[in-house]
Amino acid sequence: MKKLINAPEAVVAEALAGMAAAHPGLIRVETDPAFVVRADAPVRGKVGLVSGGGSGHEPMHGGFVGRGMLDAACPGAVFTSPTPDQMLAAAKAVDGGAGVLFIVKNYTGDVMNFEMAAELAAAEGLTVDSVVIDDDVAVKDSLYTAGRRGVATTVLAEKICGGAAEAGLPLAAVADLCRRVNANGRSMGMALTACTVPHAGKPSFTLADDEMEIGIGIHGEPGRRRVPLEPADRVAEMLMEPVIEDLPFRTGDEVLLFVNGMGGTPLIELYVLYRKAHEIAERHGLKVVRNLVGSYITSLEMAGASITLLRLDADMIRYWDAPVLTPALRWGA
Amino acid sequence: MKKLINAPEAVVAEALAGMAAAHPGLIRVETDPAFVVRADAPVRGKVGLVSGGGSGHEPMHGGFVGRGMLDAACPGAVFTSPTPDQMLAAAKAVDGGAGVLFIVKNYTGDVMNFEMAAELAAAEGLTVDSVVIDDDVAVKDSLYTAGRRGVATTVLAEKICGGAAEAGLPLAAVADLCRRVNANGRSMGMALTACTVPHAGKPSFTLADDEMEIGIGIHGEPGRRRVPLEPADRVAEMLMEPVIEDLPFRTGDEVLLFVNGMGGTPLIELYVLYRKAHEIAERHGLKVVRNLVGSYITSLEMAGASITLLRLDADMIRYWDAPVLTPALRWGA
Amino acid sequence: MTDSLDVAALTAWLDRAAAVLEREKARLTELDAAIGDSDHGVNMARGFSAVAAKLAGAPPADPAALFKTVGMTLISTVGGAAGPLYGTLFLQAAGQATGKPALDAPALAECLKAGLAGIVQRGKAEPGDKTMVDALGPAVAALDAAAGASLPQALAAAAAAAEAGMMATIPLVARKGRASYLGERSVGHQDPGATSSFLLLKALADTAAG
Amino acid sequence: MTDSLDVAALTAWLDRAAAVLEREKARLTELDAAIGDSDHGVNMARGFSAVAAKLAGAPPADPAALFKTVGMTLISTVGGAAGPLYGTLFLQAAGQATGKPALDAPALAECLKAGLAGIVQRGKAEPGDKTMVDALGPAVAALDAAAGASLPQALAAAAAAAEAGMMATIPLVARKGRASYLGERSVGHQDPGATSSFLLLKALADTAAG
Ligand SMILES: Nc1ncnc2c1ncn2[C@@H]1O[C@H](COP(=O)(O)OP(=O)(O)O)[C@@H](O)[C@H]1O
Ligand SMILES: Nc1ncnc2c1ncn2[C@@H]1O[C@H](COP(=O)(O)OP(=O)(O)O)[C@@H](O)[C@H]1O
Ligand SMILES: [Mg+2]
Ligand SMILES: [Mg+2]
Ligand SMILES: [Mg+2]
Ligand SMILES: [Mg+2]
Repeated sequence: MKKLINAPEAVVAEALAGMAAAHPGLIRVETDPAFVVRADAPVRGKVGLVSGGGSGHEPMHGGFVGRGMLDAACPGAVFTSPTPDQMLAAAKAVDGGAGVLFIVKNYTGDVMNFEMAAELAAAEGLTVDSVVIDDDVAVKDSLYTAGRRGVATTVLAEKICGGAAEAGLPLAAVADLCRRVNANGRSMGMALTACTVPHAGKPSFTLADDEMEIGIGIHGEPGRRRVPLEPADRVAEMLMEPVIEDLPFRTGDEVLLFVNGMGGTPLIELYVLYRKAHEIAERHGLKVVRNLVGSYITSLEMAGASITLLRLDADMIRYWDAPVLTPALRWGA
Repeated sequence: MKKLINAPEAVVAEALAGMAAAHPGLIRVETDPAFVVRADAPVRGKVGLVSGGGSGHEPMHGGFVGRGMLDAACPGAVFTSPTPDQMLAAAKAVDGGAGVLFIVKNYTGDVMNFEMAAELAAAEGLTVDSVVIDDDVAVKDSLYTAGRRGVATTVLAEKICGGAAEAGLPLAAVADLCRRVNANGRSMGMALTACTVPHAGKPSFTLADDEMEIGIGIHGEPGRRRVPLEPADRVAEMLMEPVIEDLPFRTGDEVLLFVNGMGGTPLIELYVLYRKAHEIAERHGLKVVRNLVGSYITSLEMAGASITLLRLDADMIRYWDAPVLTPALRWGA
Repeated sequence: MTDSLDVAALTAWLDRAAAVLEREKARLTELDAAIGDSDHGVNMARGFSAVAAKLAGAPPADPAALFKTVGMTLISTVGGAAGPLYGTLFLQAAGQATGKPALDAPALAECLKAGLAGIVQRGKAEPGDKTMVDALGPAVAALDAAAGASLPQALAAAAAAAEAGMMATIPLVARKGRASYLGERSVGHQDPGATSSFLLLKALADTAAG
Repeated sequence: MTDSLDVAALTAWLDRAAAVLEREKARLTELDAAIGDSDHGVNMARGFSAVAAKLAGAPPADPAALFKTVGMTLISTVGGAAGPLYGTLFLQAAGQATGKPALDAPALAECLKAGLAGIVQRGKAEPGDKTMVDALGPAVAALDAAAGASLPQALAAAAAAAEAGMMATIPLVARKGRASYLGERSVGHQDPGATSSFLLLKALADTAAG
């Protein structure tokens, strides 16, 4: 295991300390329980947005805390959902009197912990709503399973809802917008290499030099199937087709196209992938009116990428474009 | 070699096409000869900033083209300096009547190609000045060698000079500021893994699981020495001490601390490293008044990091803070 | 040999469980690497070491208080799926233990039954979904069936049933938790949560056996 | 066997050089991987294949025009250190070739001498710095020394001298180009640029040999 860390058990706390040192104007980092919170929280009269999840997906979620995006993020251990006490403390810290929205990725652990936190928060008199993101088309949706995973649409939901909350929309409207983003966002990912959970000390799986995994999530888990390594253009097809078919996206749809790196894949490759993904979108008659290219929701040092399409409406565009001032996303401010 | 590419000879052109598709509002990509240029170039009355170098360092330089930073960037083949015809065409495309500044990283190839371009540009009546960046303390400076490499201070120079050019400073002042940035910036890098040049098809060197290279550049070349793998805090010391000693930085200096990822190292590790680097800076009495954490000047998919310290003056701070609107750096706009 | 477990005995169980989980951390992590995300071992070890520390720091007054402390501690230290589920188990068990200075076999059966019900309510897993429920369900049934037996015998039977249930997860297709994302590829792997459930019951049986 | 090289012969040389560099691409890249950045092979192959295409597309009128085309093409297609250096070599050679319909041994010697001087002026390398100068310098000297010999013999001597110079770079500490960053670690490796210089001269000698 080759990592720039000191000890597996110290990684999360030390990375948080690094964030705190690097972004004092934007965020504060609380340690007991641990959460990242806007430097100016709570913002009076504004809906508080709280997300969180296991660590190892940086910059998500802590890097998205700040004006125009999240009010707080709760980091768990690597790939481990955070706990209800973190979420409750974060909710209290950001409650400006307009209620709190939990944005939750659909993993059993995340869902249950946020549920418990919502129960505790309600018991303390806070108004809390929750939206679960489940956009990963690699997983067959079914009533009998845990359902689809929540992956890269989460980043888009956090930005768009952050813009809406900043604009003063009430909790119900922000939650509704969040559900709409989830309903219109679809993702699929792939890996060239596995990643190593610091505590585990060895890769979660192994791939031969001529293999790749299609349909991975963001936790170093194996994907739906292992296939021979293909050129980037073919990979773009393998990710885009199921995404487009699933919603389905249709001719004329205005979309945001998000090509995301898994942590170990450099930007030059993401742009090679974006080129083809954009071409495929246009071939299907989609209008790519917004996009995002970069490593925003990662799986430690995994090499690989995911592609997300979000069908946009006017609200989503407005709040996507709204100013944002966080460690990882910053524009107009 | 596991990469999201189609063919080694197509990588650069396809990544450029991806950039063009992703950022139509910010940049245009010319292909014959190849350069990335601000969508609104030339800007009348503004000094034109042109940089460039081999590809494989993304987002540098193409990702830094846009308002408040570069006017144009010339991409070479992977790790290969671009050619004078690219630089000349770029200079012509951005010349707004106030002259053009070439920001050149100190590599024999880059220096010679930019020299030739400057000669050609002068012959065509353009006013061109050049500044060579050579901030890598891993390389002993000497009159008898190629001298120090230009590495991460280049990113800071491009941002700061971009702000100055945007503010309307004349060529001589922008060039002077650029030389001041170079004179006050120092860097040192390390690698956990090698990278693979697409054409070469195999890693430039190999490191055992318990080894790292100290004093690497950004071209997948071996470093100054190979040493046993150390914890992140120790790595921070190994990079910070030579950087601090070299200038030397002194108690009370206001500095920008830049922790840069080499392409394959995830953000969580960069923050772990930043934490200690910041602590070391403070231990030396330096005031870290600005910082940057992320993968901005990379070496393909190499895992590793570099640390840069820049001693700031009031101008540097003003132009660092100025709005910037490029694919990779964006704030205040 | 005892007929019921008081606070001291239950604390001994949880100390033993903490030690066992620390020892088995790598194995649990490996099981989770195959069909999950490589954290079950470290999550459980972290949680139970926090439990042991908590109990040592402030010994609870009775089994109900002890279970409540255990449940709250697990919820705030384990995270992931296992934290809320095991936390719920102990909180529900606390309800059943209320007012009792020590727990005999029937009382323990009630506690475990309520705990399992809590897990099912939280997690919605059914038997055969390849989860901890597949180890805990048979253990509850075995405890019920061992009504006449001594406490150590009853708990040994419960642990044996949990072990069998754990083994029986190997051929299953996962339908809950992360392993469900793998679909058919989850077949052939033992469920990590069922394994930690067995280890907890085994530690309990071993504690009762003295 | 010829006494001088006209445009056709020089074109044949450059075609042969393009083929040789394509064939030796991997080896040059490997040499550059050891002490540089793994691109010398692909840079040279790309540049000379562009040269061959250019010459085929628009055959130049005389050796001077040919050298000028070669120099300009290399400068705009090779990049890196080798592009400007080899480009300069051919541009300087063009100056010496002006007015000559074909180049005999003394003329070729003048061309190469001027080319080398151009490289030294651009790159500031001295003999022993572990660069292409260490292959080209001995080749120029050998051409001078072979004043009385036939053209093929003179060029064979030049190629042999280049080869010896190339081999002699192995024990050197690099002081110019990327390899200089390695300091003492550059010892024991053959310089890629010296190697491509030898390959170019060998192709020239082979062409003259017929
Ligand atoms: N819905 C559920 N009901 C019961 N048990 C579950 C459920 N989901 C997961 N589990 C159990 O949790 C275990 C995984 O725990 P752990 O690895 O700690 O959490 P996570 O899956 O969040 O990483 C699985 O092996 C399984 O036994
Ligand atoms: N200053 C110099 N003078 C002469 N030759 C040089 C000089 N610097 C480098 N070279 C030659 O260039 C070769 C490397 O060329 P290449 O790999 O194409 O360029 P780069 O070093 O820019 O990647 C070296 O092996 C050396 O022979
Ligand atoms: Mg987990
Ligand atoms: Mg090069
Ligand atoms: Mg797990
Ligand atoms: Mg090279």
